[in-house]
Amino acid sequence: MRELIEFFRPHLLPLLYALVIVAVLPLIAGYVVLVERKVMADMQARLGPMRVGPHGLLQPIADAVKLLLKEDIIPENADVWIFWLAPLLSVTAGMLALSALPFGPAFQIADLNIGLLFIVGISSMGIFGIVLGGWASNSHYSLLGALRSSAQLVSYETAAGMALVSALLLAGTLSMATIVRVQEHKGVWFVFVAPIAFFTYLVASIAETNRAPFDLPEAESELVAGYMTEYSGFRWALYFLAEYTNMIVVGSIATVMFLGGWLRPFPNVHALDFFDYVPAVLMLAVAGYCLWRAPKQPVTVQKLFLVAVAGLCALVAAILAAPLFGVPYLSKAALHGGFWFLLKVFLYIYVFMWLRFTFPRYRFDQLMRLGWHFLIPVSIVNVMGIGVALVLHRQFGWAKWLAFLVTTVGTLAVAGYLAATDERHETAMVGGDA
Amino acid sequence: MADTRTTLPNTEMTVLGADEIILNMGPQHPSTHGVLRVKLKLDGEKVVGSECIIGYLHRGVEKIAEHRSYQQFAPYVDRMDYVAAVSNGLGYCEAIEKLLGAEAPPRARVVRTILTELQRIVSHLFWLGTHALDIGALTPLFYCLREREEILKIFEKYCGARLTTHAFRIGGLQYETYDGFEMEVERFCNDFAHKIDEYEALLTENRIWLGRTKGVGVLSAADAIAFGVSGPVLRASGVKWDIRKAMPYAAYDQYKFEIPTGQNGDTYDRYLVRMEEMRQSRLICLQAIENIPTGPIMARIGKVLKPPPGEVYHSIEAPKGEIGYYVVSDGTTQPYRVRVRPPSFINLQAFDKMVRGHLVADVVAIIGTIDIVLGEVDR
Amino acid sequence: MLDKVVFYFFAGLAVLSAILVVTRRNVVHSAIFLITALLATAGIFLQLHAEFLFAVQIILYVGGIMVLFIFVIMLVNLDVALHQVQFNRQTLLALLLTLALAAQLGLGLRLGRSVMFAPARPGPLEPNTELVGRTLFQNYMLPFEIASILLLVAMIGAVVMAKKKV
Amino acid sequence: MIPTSHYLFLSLALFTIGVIGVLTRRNVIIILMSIELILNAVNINLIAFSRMFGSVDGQIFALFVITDAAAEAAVGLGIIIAFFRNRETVLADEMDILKW
Repeated sequence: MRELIEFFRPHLLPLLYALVIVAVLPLIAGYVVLVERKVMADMQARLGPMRVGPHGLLQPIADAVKLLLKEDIIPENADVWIFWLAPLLSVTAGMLALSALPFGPAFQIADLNIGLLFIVGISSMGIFGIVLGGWASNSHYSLLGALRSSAQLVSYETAAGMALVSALLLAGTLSMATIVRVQEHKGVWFVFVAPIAFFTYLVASIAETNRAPFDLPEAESELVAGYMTEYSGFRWALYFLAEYTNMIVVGSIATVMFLGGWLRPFPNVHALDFFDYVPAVLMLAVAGYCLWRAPKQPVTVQKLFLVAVAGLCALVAAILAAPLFGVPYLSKAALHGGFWFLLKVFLYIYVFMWLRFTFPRYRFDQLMRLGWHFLIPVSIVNVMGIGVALVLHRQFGWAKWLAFLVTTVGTLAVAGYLAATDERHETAMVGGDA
Repeated sequence: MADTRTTLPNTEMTVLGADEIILNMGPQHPSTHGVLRVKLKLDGEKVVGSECIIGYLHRGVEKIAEHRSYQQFAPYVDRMDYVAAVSNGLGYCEAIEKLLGAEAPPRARVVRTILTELQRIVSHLFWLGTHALDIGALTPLFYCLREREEILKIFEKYCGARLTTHAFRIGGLQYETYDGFEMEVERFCNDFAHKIDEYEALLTENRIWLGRTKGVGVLSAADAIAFGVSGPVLRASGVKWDIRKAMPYAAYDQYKFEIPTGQNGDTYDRYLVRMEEMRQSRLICLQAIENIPTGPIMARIGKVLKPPPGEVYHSIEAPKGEIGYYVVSDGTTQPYRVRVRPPSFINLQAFDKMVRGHLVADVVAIIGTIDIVLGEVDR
Repeated sequence: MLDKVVFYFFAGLAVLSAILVVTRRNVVHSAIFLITALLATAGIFLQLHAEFLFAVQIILYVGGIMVLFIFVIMLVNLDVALHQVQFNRQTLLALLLTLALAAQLGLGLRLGRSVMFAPARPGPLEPNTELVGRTLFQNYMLPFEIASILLLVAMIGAVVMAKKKV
Repeated sequence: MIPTSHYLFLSLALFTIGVIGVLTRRNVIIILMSIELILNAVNINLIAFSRMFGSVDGQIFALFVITDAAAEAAVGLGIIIAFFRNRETVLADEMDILKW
């Protein structure tokens, strides 16, 4: 027995983290859905969910309960076994990928030395969940959706991978935590060094998570719900969870690789140390807003609930502020790191939402053309450009900013050329029979 | 596959090549705008043939007319194109007036014009929202419905109904305009100018929108005329034909407006034409409310309508195209036969021509761009 | 201790799913078990401290090749294949011969145990990724380039094969 | 520590199963998958030896084997698709002439 305890001792903290992630993730995903609906409503001149709890704050929980209680339908000619397995695969892939991500300097399940490769590999397994689910449903719409999505994921994985390679060249390591430390050490987020790589990854990650304007696998006006058409109830919820987990994963990858992970803006400039107050002040502001809204709620319970939310926010603010006043046991790096990390991830996801409600949807051939004719060449050129910049800097002693400016401009020129030829190609296609 | 099979008429859809499948869209499909059923013959994702199967919403409107008096049938026409009920009503009322040899008084004609043009804006707004939604843009729908709501409020204040308004009566209007009618219409028209710019900012220059609509569903002018399509679909193909100008009815001869036309006859041109039509409708409304003549709102036609035996065809420019009523009277209180020429039904015939060679994703764009209402197609 | 648990778990999983791969009637099921077998092998790579190979196995084999397999399985019609005879006529003979071959190889392993039963020693293989990179781009540069040409040829070949009738 | 021979026996088992699959199944896709199994068995061997001799060369060879597997799968599946298009079957014993 003692041996067993000794054996597990070093794994205790990671296990705890894993438990926290598995327990909290569905909740976070639910609230991301709520935020998405609220953002959508705001952009579309509506209010969004308002009924369950004040300002719809309990909507995710109500949704979850509804989904759990729904009848579980399995189509008659479905391959039951695979129909069962597919959503689980999707969720597992998403959650496993989270295990190698550093949410803060202290909060990471495992700092693998092949961290990035692991995450990319594991999240690519999410394809199976989609493809097998679409196939097992035994429906034309599902199968078409599944085939589309697998083709899409495979195509855009290349571009995303190339964009990440650019950042890898700069960091010189695959370990996620070390990549952030390199950015801290160099005093610059990689998005400023390799902006094209960042935007390539942004586009590719939208495509990889099947979000609009690349949401063809689940294009509701064409394929009803794509691979999820035949799913209902809890299994459907699992697919949804997987989708939002994947969003969090790609957001985290982008944050780590390009946006400085858990670092606050300008971590090395002491003149800007007032940024350390931002987390606490921000949470206090949210608490204040809740208190301000509380008396305007129609029902007493809702008033109390909003006050409770305000209290929670204030508590978080207090915890975030504590290290600044020298309270022991609360490490500033860990707490603020987590805050900044999540803030960046959610900003990234906000961009996803913003794009979703602004743009129409691509057609499948256009999507493929964008991926293969534009993104992949640009990302390959970008990798070479970064390599050239590094050589110029290290071997020829160019100033860093000059080297990267030159290569970025060069890559932009190539991108512009590609876009121009693509447009010509497109107009030529229209004339003939596409 | 340059196969001879692909050029066979639709009835040969059962003859399939090695890579061809039949995909059945509808009648329960989110973007067939009701209960249209489309059978598509696909080569991969490419459409090589199509067949529209209609009739799921058939209610026998034309037959009902034979058992109702002329006034009693008027509300039924609202239920054909329920997105543009006012226009349907106008066509019917004017057809019967023509049969009777009566004419609505000037005030009624101007109010009719205003309401019909507002209805055109409503119909186009609804089209824009759903069409954009089909192509994947979620947001315009809500903007469009927001403005549509304003007009529906005007309708509601005027006649008590929002959708199936039954706003007009044979011989003129049943209701006087309410106090502040002119003001509200004017305020709407003034606000609406910016709103159209807002929609255009979202879509017109958008690369994805251009990619999805340009060159999709091309209908040449010759084809358009051959199929007998009308309305914006016809005008987008470059044919400058609008019944409001060609055979003016109501009070259209008094107002200045342009007929927008396109050149390529593709989905994008139809989009532009409809956007411009909304602007023109707005201008017509503004001109009309400036000077609404006073006077009676009903012609003297009596309570019981007994038109002399004979037949009449009258058509107007509804939002979706030419809506025509062919009415035969045998001298009794009930029509002997009413035949409706619904624009959606005729326009839908061009669907197969427009859809061939395109991808499945374009099918929904093309269904949207024809702007069908199944209530009208099936009647 | 942990090492052993991990190894025997993955080894058992690999063998079990490998058996299922060759015995399932439904090709999709076979493919899923092949994925399991490949993942189990990846686990064994990890247990052998070949982290880079582990990642490559997952990204390339599972995320690439198997997706291709499943794609093709879905393109070719399955329903007919389900009702056909799955094993060919030489099954019995093939089984006998293969088992004989396996027995020979096993005997060979058994006889060579003096060398082979030596436990794997923790050699100077860390940091694994860096070492693989250095060796690959220094000692094996030419094979690497040849492999890339092989991939190019395969790509062209696959495109030509899968293209429709010209 | 686990003796190297255990890896070799595991590899032998996978190899044998793969060979049985190749020799007995009629479905070409499953035959291809069995070949993947065989290649995989080889990889286990290579990496086990790489560990035993403390040299990374074995892992490099495993990399090449994976490259080869990718190439083989791409071409093999391309052939299957082309074949299926012409004959509407995926059974190996019906592929009995060289050209059609």
